[in-house]
Amino acid sequence: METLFACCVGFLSACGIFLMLRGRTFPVMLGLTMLSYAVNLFIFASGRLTLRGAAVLGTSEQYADPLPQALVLTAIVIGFAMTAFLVILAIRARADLGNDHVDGKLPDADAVKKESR
Amino acid sequence: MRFKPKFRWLPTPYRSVLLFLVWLLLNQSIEAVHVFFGLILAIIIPLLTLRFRDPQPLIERPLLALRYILRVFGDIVTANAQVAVLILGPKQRLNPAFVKVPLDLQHELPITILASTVSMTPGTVSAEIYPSVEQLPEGEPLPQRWLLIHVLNLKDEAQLIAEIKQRYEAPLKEIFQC
Amino acid sequence: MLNNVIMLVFAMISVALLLNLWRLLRGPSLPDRILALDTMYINSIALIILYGLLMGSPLYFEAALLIAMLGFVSTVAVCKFLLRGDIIE
Amino acid sequence: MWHLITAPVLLPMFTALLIMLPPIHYSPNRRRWVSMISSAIQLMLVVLLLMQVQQQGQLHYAIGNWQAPFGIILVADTLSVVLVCLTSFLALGAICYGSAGEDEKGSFFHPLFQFQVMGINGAFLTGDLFNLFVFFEVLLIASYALLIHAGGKNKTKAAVHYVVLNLTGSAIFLISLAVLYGTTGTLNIVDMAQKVAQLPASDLMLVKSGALMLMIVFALKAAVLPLQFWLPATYASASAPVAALFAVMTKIGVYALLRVYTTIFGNEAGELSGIAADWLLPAGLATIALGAIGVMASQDFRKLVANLVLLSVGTLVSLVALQTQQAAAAALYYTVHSTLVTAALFLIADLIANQRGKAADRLVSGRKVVQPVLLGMMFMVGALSVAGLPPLSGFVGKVMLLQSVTDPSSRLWFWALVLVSSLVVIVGLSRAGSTLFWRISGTDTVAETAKPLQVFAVCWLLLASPLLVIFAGPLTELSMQAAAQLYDTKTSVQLILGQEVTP
Amino acid sequence: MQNWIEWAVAFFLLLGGSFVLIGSIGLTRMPDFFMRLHGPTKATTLGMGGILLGSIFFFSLSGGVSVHELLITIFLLITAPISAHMLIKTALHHKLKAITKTKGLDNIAPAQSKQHGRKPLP
Amino acid sequence: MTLLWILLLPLLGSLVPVLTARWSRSACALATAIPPSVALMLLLYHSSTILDGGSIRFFLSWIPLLGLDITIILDGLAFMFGLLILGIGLLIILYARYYLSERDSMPRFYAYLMLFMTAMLGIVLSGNLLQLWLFWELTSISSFLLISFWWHKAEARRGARMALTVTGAGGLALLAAFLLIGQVVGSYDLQQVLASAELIQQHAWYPVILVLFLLGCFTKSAQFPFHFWLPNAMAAPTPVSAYLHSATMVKAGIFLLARFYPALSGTDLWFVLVSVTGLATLLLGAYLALFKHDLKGLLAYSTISHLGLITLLFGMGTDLAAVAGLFHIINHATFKASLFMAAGIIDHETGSRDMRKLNGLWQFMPITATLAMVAAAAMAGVPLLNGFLSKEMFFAETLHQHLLGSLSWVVPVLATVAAVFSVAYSMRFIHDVFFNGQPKGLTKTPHEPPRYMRVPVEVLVALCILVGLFPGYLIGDLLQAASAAVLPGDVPSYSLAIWHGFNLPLFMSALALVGGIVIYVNRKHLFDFQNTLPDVDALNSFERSVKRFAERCGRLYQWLDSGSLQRYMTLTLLSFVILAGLPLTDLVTLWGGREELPIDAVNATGAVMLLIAAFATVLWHRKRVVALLMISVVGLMVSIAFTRFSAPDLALTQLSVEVVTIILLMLALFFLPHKTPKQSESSRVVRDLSIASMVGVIIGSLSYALMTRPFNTISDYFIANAKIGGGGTNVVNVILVDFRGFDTMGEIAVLGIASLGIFKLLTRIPLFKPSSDGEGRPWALERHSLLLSTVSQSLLPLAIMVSIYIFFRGHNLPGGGFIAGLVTAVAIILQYIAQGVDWVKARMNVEYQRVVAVGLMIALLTGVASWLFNRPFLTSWFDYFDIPFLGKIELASAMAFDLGVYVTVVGSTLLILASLGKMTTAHRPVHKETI
Ligand code: NA
Ligand code: NA
Repeated sequence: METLFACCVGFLSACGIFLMLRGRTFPVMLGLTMLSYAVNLFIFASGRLTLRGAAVLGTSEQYADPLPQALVLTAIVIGFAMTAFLVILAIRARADLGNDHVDGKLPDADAVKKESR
Repeated sequence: MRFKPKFRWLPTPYRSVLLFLVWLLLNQSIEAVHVFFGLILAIIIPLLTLRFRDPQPLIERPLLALRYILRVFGDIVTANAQVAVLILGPKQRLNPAFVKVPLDLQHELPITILASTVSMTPGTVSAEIYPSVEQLPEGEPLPQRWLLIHVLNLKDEAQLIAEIKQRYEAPLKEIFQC
Repeated sequence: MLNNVIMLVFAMISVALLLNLWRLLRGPSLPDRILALDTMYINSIALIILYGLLMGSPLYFEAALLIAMLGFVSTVAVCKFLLRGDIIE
Repeated sequence: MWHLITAPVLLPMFTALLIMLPPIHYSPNRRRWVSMISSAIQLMLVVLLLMQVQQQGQLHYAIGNWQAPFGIILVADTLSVVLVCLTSFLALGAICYGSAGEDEKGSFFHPLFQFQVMGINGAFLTGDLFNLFVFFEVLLIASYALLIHAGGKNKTKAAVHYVVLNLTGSAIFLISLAVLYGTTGTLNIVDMAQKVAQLPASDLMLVKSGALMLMIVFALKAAVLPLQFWLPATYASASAPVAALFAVMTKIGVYALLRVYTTIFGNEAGELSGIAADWLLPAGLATIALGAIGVMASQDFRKLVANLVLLSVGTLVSLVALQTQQAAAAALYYTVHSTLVTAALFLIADLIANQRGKAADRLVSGRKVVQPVLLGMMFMVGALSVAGLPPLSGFVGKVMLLQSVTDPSSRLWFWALVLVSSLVVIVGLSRAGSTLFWRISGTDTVAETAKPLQVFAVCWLLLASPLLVIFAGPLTELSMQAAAQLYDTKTSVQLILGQEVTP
Repeated sequence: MQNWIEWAVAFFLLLGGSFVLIGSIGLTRMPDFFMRLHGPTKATTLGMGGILLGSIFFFSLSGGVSVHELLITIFLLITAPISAHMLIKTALHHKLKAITKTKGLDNIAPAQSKQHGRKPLP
Repeated sequence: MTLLWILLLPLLGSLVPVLTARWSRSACALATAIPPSVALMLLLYHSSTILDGGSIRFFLSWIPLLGLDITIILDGLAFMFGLLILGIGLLIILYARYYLSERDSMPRFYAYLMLFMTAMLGIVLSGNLLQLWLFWELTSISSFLLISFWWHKAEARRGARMALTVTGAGGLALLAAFLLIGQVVGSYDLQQVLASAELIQQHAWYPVILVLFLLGCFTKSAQFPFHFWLPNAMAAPTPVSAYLHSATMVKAGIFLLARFYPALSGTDLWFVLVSVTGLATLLLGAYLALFKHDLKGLLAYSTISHLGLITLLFGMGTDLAAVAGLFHIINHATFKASLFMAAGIIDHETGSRDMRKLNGLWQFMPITATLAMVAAAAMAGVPLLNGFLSKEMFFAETLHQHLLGSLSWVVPVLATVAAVFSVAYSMRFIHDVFFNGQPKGLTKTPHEPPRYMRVPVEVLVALCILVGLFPGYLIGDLLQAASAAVLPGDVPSYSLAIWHGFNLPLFMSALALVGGIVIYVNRKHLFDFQNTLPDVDALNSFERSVKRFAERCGRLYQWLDSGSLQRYMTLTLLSFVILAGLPLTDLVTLWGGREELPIDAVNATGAVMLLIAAFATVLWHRKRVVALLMISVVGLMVSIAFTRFSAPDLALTQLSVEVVTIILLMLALFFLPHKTPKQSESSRVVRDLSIASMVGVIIGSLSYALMTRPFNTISDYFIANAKIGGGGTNVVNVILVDFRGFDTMGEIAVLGIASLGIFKLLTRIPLFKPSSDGEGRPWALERHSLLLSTVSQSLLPLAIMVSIYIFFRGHNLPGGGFIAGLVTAVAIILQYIAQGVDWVKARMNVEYQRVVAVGLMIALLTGVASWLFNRPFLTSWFDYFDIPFLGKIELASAMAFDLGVYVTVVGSTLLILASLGKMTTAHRPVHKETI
């Protein structure tokens, strides 16, 4: 199971990173979201995987490590706040700069033909 | 048809009952604490959210409503079997159709219940209610409204319309007295 | 016996989820994909309830309830987006 | 009195919230005064805290009464408290400057500013790695919001880069924290230091991987080559008081590097001691070079100052990489000096830009400034200080840091780079100054003179420079003491973890 | 008693599972969007009801009461038609093609042009 | 203490002109002159001690850690220089009073001048290396200010910058040298350093130290090849040239040579470096001086030449040479300062310094001409004047050196050649200006200067003559004392007589005089020859090279910092790959010994779905809506994974956040293009793919390695104490609100701040609303669906009920304030979606930023409340209460904290979504909406 889990985490990170390396804001946001999924899973896994062991006292004999879960919760919330900010920033950038390229200007080859919208 | 609530502190009694039951369901308990808090919440929450509720006709015939619900449940179960057969059966036998059903109901809540019922019962899904009266100037008479439905396997259009009107719309008119 | 039944139902739900995924990937239209996603949400409720049964724990109920609520909202939001572009207007 | 250590975190937060609520939020003046007064109070409290630390030695405070390593603790040692003092001092100046009108060019200036101070102070004081992450995020999100204060295309553009890079950094931060937690099973810095020292061999490389990842994060925050790209545009486009406050932000990265690679991966970390140095030293030196190049290359004054920040970061990171007590002491003194003076220069740049009409702070001939004597003197003081020329604080810092490098091979590079870059800074600043003040074209037009609050703010920051020189004796002693405390991991362990360590 | 409940659990679970599966099969199999919609909307909802009932019985096996699954059922019953409605609206708006033998296609057009004498707001 | 005052008085004196700026010019000048006069008197007060060969020391601890203490030493050398600095300084103050015009800011000039005087005194009086360096740099700075005094002239600005650059560079070299010396000797105390000659000279660093040290000296003293800044510093007002560039600052380098003579000299390296540099400078300066048409240019090159001479003297390494060097320092200061002042007078009264225009001034200003001619004669080394004496000594020393081995005879020859040119340019100064026909094209009619303007010149010229006539009587003791300070051993016997009999030096002097006259008379040929050489304009080439350097830097910087985020990201990620990846390569196996859990089919299905959906997101990322749906699946699967692996709280949170994020992204998509244009070249895609996969592999491997390792964690403590210490059974929640409540407070602060930032971002945003979707389809006309509005209205109370339930159970079961807050927020957002902003606003006109503040405040105050019980911040409290009929109820402070979380989350989420939603409505935020 651990192998599978690790593969998923690795693959998600790779996908996230690939998207974050794109030139437009929207894929970057997608990539960031994906990367935070990967990161959250990663933190979570740092407490090792446990089946049938929710960290609620009295429900089982062996509990999953609660601390990484708490950390992930914090990370999720912070990630959400950051993503939200980035999303609105992207809108702002599009409005201010006229395009949705991360650098605020279209690369030369593309600058000739106008934005589709 | 009645819009005005009987008690100011209990503007939507059925909603309160529902909320009370929901609270007990959530807590899966009928201990005193939960009953107590359930009662309080069942009163407070409707008051809090009252402003978020457009005036709707109130249920005048609760028993009839209960019967309606049970009937719909029954219909759902029986009809789902039919749909299952349709889905699993040969596709060529299906005769899909768009059918428009004239509506006698005028108010939003009853229409919504009707449309939902139609969607949940076999072979039909509510697509549109038209024309939209959203921007209708005040005082202007409501036009005839239609419910557009998609039917998975239409046998007889007239019969279907009749069944919907008689089996679902009529009781709703009774319940809300409109 | 019950365990076997649960496993069987698990299998059914899994197949259903894969079918949903297939439709999601296949499309062809956006509403098709949204429908597939919506169905996937509902099917995962089933999945979570089954987990709860398997572990004999009612702790997962809220997750199921939340999926039901939030799945609905997200479906509605996407539809609204396709209809009007502006979700909140 | 023992809650004093929480004041640098809680007071700014409280102030921020107070400003957002009635009855304070109604008028700009109320918001300003509450913000300024609170900052002044904060400064007084942190000075008290410093005195407390001087008297009692390293302090720690268990939040929620949960003792380390289980709960989060705040740790006040000389190093962290001096940096908190620095932040408070700087913040007061920047807030005063902002209160002269800049604050009304967008919403929530004061609350965001206070939140950022809260984040910075928290990052300095926390003794817990994950909590450090949280405070990093607090200060980052506040900085994102402050960066776009008053709007403008350049800000938006800079913000996109800044935000995306930092978000990547945060992701890496989390991964490295997870790795460190997954191997050591703890998050408390001191506890982790202990655990790292007793690590089983099979975990060594994992921890090393995590530790080096952490270095990326801090290096990104500190803006070390090749992770510095966000800095020039960000600092140059931010509005003046914000840029001034940002001057301390890079130092948090440096501080974190210093803290983590001395306490956790320091001399007692066994196999893993000093893992960062090999990477940090070349990176720091290269950053110095890049900063110097940037100073020459800058087309406008604010960019130039931003590059000066880069240069100071390079210097500091190189010092951190040396991993000696002397270097740490020099780094502390230099941090205080460089932060205040670059902050002041950002404000001065703004004053100059306001008075030069269209030319603003671009290094081309332009209108004559309205207050040449005042601004000229401010510029002169700032420039001398930042260039490390006597008699201002830069020279003490420079001498101290040059002296602190004793390892022959690093000395050659370090000295060469520091000295050459000093020369480049002298050349660059003399060019900039003579262009800004002396190359005049166009007619005199009435421009706004600097407002009293602005002048006060700049003087407040600049005043620090001569004071740092006059009291250089005790202050260098203080730095030395801070460094000694930092390197004394054993005492920290004893103080924080007590005798018993295992739960 | 115990045995009886076990059988009930098994029955409901299997029933539910089957309906869920059938709903998804419908989603996969049907030739156009409008027909695909029927499966998930109804069969899946019912299937969920089955599984939830199974769950209720299951937990009563161990002596406890677990009725809150009912809530999910109620919730789905309320929301599923609305989701379906929104989806079909979207499909109509996107002018998705129904298979050719669909009757009453001309009923769509009037439903789509729903102005009522006044210009719509932007 | 008086020593300190000698330093402090001029420093305070720099304030005097500023304070007396409103007084008359004379009064201001007089007031300014008072502090240096007092200082001079204080200096003279010590003359007896010093001239008797003693020294005085003052010590004040300053920065002991750096070895930088205030140490002042007054010995013969310092005394001599102090006299020069203060004495000539006073004359300059007087001179400048008349030189500066009404337009010039006299207070500013005097202030700078006094500052410079302080710096210069600081150098000569320093008894500590670092302190010496401090004042050294101060001279550079104050000279920058003085050279650029007329900043409106481009050449003044440039000349000043050039001087600053060159001397600044030298200063840094000097600092390095001093620091090295300090580390070798172990102290920065001058006396200790001077006493450690052997230690220094035998140290491996000696060559480095010496080179760096000499760089400092030579740049300051304008030695070849750093001489070029000095002529360009002539853009300064003439008093500055007279003071800084002849008498004092340029002598600072020489002073250092003298000061460190005991410690550094005596080695071959010293001889070679110093004397060769001096010789080259001597020749070059003398030669070039002849060709300058600018009066001050001539003097500048002459100064260079004389500085070279002195350097050469110190380089020779004999004691007598050093004495001669010291003697020439005094002499040069007197005649060169007077010459500069004379040149200033000429400039002042004729409006020109161009010797091609200046002719026959004798008839207009005979007194000035006489003075200038005497001084020039001293410069030429005419007997009976002071210049002659030191030059004689110089010639004598050139004959006694063995610098170049068997070729050592070249040195006296070259010295004579230089002397020839020296005579020639002195001749030119006399003849070309005061005779040689009539002035050409002057704007003014020349006349004598104001009476007192000439006084300083008169004083100095008188000194030239008196010293020339009675050297031993006038200067003997001083020279003796200074020499004693410089020379390590005893001062050799020498005689300061005018007449030493007929000897080779005398012959060389005579040769120089005759040769100089010959050359001057035949200068035409030499000028023609010189004109054929390319003209090197140091100023412009310096400017150009600085500019070119700046441009190169600019290009390099541009190249490095291309402004492309993708590149920055690539670099960041590459650092990650290298730093995080390298240690992993040392790992033999990733597996850490812990047995893996078995894989079951359902998990496999989930994983496959996750992977496929992630892949699909990447594959279709350019169709944005589709990608959004795909990523929803990923999020859903992640939540299910959390459920599967016993983390219900995570699943709940992930789900709620996921939905809000999707809504947010959809809101955003309205304002963004719906499709990403295809743009990336395949090479970039390949590059990105490889980076991404490397990162993925590293993260995956790390994750695997972690999961398969056993470890001990502090978590056991949390499980053990959650109930007894935190009062809750849901350990995760107890960690969140209690054990690590501080994190949570930070986390909600982040959320709150983010919402404020978003609000900020949306104010004054220039909006555009697309009228159709990505395929060009116009938007549907119906705004709100009847069914949706009706149902959403009835869902609201239900959702609130559910969120209250989730809130309260959080402490003991999965749930809590955060999730409850999101559920509430989503329910309200549903109202926005279903019925629009107007509808909601009419029913709930809340400013969400206030809600955020209230929420955070609740959390904060809950934490602070524990102070009342003398407990640390955020200490939790809980208890169980027995209430009649209801039974046992738990109350906990954690609930209040969680309430803060709840309120903050609701407020933030709504602020974010509703602000964005409002953008397209009549309620969109306008600029005025602050705070
Ligand atoms: Na002439
Ligand atoms: Na002439």
